Amino acid sequence: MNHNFLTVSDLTQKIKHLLDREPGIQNVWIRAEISNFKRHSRGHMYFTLKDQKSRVQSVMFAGNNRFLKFLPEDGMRVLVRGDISVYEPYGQYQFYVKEMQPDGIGNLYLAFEKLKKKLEMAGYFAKEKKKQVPAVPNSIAVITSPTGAAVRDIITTLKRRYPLAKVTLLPVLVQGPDAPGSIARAIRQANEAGRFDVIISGRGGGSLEELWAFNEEVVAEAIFRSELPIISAVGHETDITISDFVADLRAPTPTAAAELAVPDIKELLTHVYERKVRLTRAMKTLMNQQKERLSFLTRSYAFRYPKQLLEQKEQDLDRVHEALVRESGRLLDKKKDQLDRLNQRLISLHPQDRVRQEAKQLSQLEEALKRGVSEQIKEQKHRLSLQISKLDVLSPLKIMERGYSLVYNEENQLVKHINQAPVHSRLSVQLADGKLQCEVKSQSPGKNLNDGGIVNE
Amino acid sequence: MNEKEPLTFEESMKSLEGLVEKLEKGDVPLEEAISMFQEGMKLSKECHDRLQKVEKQMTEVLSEDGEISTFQVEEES
Amino acid sequence: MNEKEPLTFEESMKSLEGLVEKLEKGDVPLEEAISMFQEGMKLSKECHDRLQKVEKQMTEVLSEDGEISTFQVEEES
Amino acid sequence: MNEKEPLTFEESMKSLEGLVEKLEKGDVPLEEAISMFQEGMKLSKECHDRLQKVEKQMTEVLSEDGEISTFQVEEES
Amino acid sequence: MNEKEPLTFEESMKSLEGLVEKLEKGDVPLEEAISMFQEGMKLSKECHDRLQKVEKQMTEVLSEDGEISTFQVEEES
Amino acid sequence: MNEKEPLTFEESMKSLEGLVEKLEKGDVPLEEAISMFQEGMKLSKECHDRLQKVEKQMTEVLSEDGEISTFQVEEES
Amino acid sequence: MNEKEPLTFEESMKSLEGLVEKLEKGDVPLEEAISMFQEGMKLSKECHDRLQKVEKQMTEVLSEDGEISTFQVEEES
Repeated sequence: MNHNFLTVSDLTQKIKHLLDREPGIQNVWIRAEISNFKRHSRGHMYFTLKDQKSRVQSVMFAGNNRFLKFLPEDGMRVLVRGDISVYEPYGQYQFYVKEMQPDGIGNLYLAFEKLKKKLEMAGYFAKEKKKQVPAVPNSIAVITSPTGAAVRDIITTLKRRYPLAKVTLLPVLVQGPDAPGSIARAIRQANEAGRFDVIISGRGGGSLEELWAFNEEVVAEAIFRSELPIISAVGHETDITISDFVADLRAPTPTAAAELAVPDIKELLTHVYERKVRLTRAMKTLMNQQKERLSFLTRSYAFRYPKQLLEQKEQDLDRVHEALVRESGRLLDKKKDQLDRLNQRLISLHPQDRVRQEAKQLSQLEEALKRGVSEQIKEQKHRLSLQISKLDVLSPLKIMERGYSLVYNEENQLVKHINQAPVHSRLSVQLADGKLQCEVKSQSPGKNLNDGGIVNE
Repeated sequence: MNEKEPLTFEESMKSLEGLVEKLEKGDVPLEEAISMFQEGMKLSKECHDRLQKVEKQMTEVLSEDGEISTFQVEEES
Repeated sequence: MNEKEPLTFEESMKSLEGLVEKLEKGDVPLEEAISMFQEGMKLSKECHDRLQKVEKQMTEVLSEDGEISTFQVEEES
Repeated sequence: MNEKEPLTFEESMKSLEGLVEKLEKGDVPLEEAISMFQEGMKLSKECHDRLQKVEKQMTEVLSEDGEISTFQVEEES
Repeated sequence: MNEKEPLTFEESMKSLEGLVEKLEKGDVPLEEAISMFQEGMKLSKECHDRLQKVEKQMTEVLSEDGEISTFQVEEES
Repeated sequence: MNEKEPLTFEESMKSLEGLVEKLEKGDVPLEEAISMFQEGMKLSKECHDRLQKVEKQMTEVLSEDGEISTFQVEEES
Repeated sequence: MNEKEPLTFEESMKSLEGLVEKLEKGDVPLEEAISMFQEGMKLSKECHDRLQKVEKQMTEVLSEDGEISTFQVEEES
């Protein structure tokens, strides 16, 4: 026998693949009743889905059941959506639930969705309609059942966190047919009371039916109309009601609602202290900055050494003053020098030499003049004396000195003939050394000089 | 600041916060700064005092017909 | 300077700063320089006095508040 | 020179320097030179007096203002 | 020469120089030369007197200022 | 000879010189010669007088001007 | 001989010299010779007189001028 044997694992694998690929059994809705419900400590839910004829093992992992708005329980009829697959260790097919809604109360669901849609359309959930919940309320209205954990949780939390707040309970019915009206009235009453800052409304956990009052339109309406901000806290984390949508703030639990409503007084004190510290630090910083700035300014060079400015100027003045005196003196000296030089040149031009020279020339000329004249005179004298001496030599008197004489008649004619000298006429006889005046006594003609004839007086 | 209507704690805190922020920005004139500091410290004291003034407030019950009574919280059993 | 409205600390500081800058540039006429120096000394003193006053005010406020004094010591250590 | 507005120290110094420069050039007529010298000496004296005045002012400022000095010393320690 | 406006030192010096130059050329008639020489001596004396006057003025100005005289002596030593 | 414009010293000297030259040539008639001599002597006297005058002027300049001489002496020492 | 215009010294001398020459020739009749001699003697006297006159004139001129001589003596000493 040569069969190919599959291992169990192989078989199981093949079956799993077959199932996983079968579209009719993937992502399907099933209507069933829950039995054998168990919630594992880690959050996963294990249960059996059954009807009159069959049952199937089911699991809803924590990741999926986290958002359930109700807690499944045995006998509950539900609508589930999910996939079929094989749990290999047991070779068992299982239904893996992704989403679960209560069946039977399916009507409630429809109503919920319808109202939600309607109110949403009407703008009840609009963010801009949300009122600001005061950070530190003085007076808080708590609208819930006076009994049960919820009221206790809320009040103790409020007192613990912020003992200064005044807490007023407005007891209401939180389930049953009268609950919606009761809640809505209390909301209106709290508004009318005019002394509250904020309202906390809600209740503890319960089934969908138990929480239903908070899905009623009257409650939604009252919340929406409320002047006071409302913190809604219905059931547990997973329970979301219409009230939660309409409310200004939603808290997952009543305790959380109280925590949202009031600040922790210790935190506030810390907060105040912190502001004080920051305030002081900022002020100190500012002061230090200004001090530093001032000190920087007062330490600045110009401020610390104003004298240097002055000293600089002193020095400048000394320099210029000195230059003034020096240059003035120098200028004066220069002028003096110029004058000295000119003066010396002038002195050297003293005309005394020239006067002397002229005087000398003058005296020479004068000498020459005198000499010229006197020489001429001398020369003429000489010339004259020469003529005179010559004349002297030639003088006819020399002949007469030899005994000749010249006889002149009265007519002063030289008497050459006797008839020139009649008797008794007077004659003048010129001798060499003088004249004789004679009278003719007689004439004796015819006789030569040899006869003698001269008659003396 | 209006003296007639005392500030709420929140308003005081807000003022305080505003002062702190302004001061921290640092461009506040000195005289203004010290005023702000004084004002801030005053506010801070006010806030602190308010928080410290613990008057045990009784929880009241306001019944539907307007009656007020005290409410005793059930101690957790 | 208008005597009616005294300068704020910042204005004084700004004036002082202006004077110091001008003086440090060094081309200030002598007479102006000495005036500026005098003015500067005056301003410096004013600023100093104001700072001291403010510091005193601050110290007073802080000493009224025991809490912060402790804090202050811590800050500075 | 306009008598209404007396010259500043710097203006006087400038005038003085101008005179010295002219004198240095050396081609100044004698009578003008002595006038310039006299004028220069006058200016020099003016400058000197101003400097002394300023020095006095400064000394006064510094001594009358012991506080500022102290303040400065504090700052510097 | 116009008696109304006396010559400046420089004009006198120039005249003197002119006279000296003419005399140095040597072709000046004697009588003119002596007049020029006399005039030259007069001018020279005038110039000298002026210089002495100016020097005296300068000395006076300098001695008016005790400090300055000292300075001068220092300068020349 | 024009009496209106008296001869200069140099002209007189020149005339004198002319006379002397003519005389020295010797062909001057006696009567003319004596006239020339007389004229020459007159010129000579004139020149002489002028020189004396000039010399006196010169002396005056120097003596009346003791100061200048002194000044010169100082300068040259 | 024209009496109106007296002969100059030179003319007289020339005449004299002419007479002397003629006389020296010796062929002059005695009477003429005597006349000539007498004429010569006259001329001679005239010339002599003139010379004397001129000499006197010179002496006069020179004696008028004692000063000049003195001056000249000084110069040459």
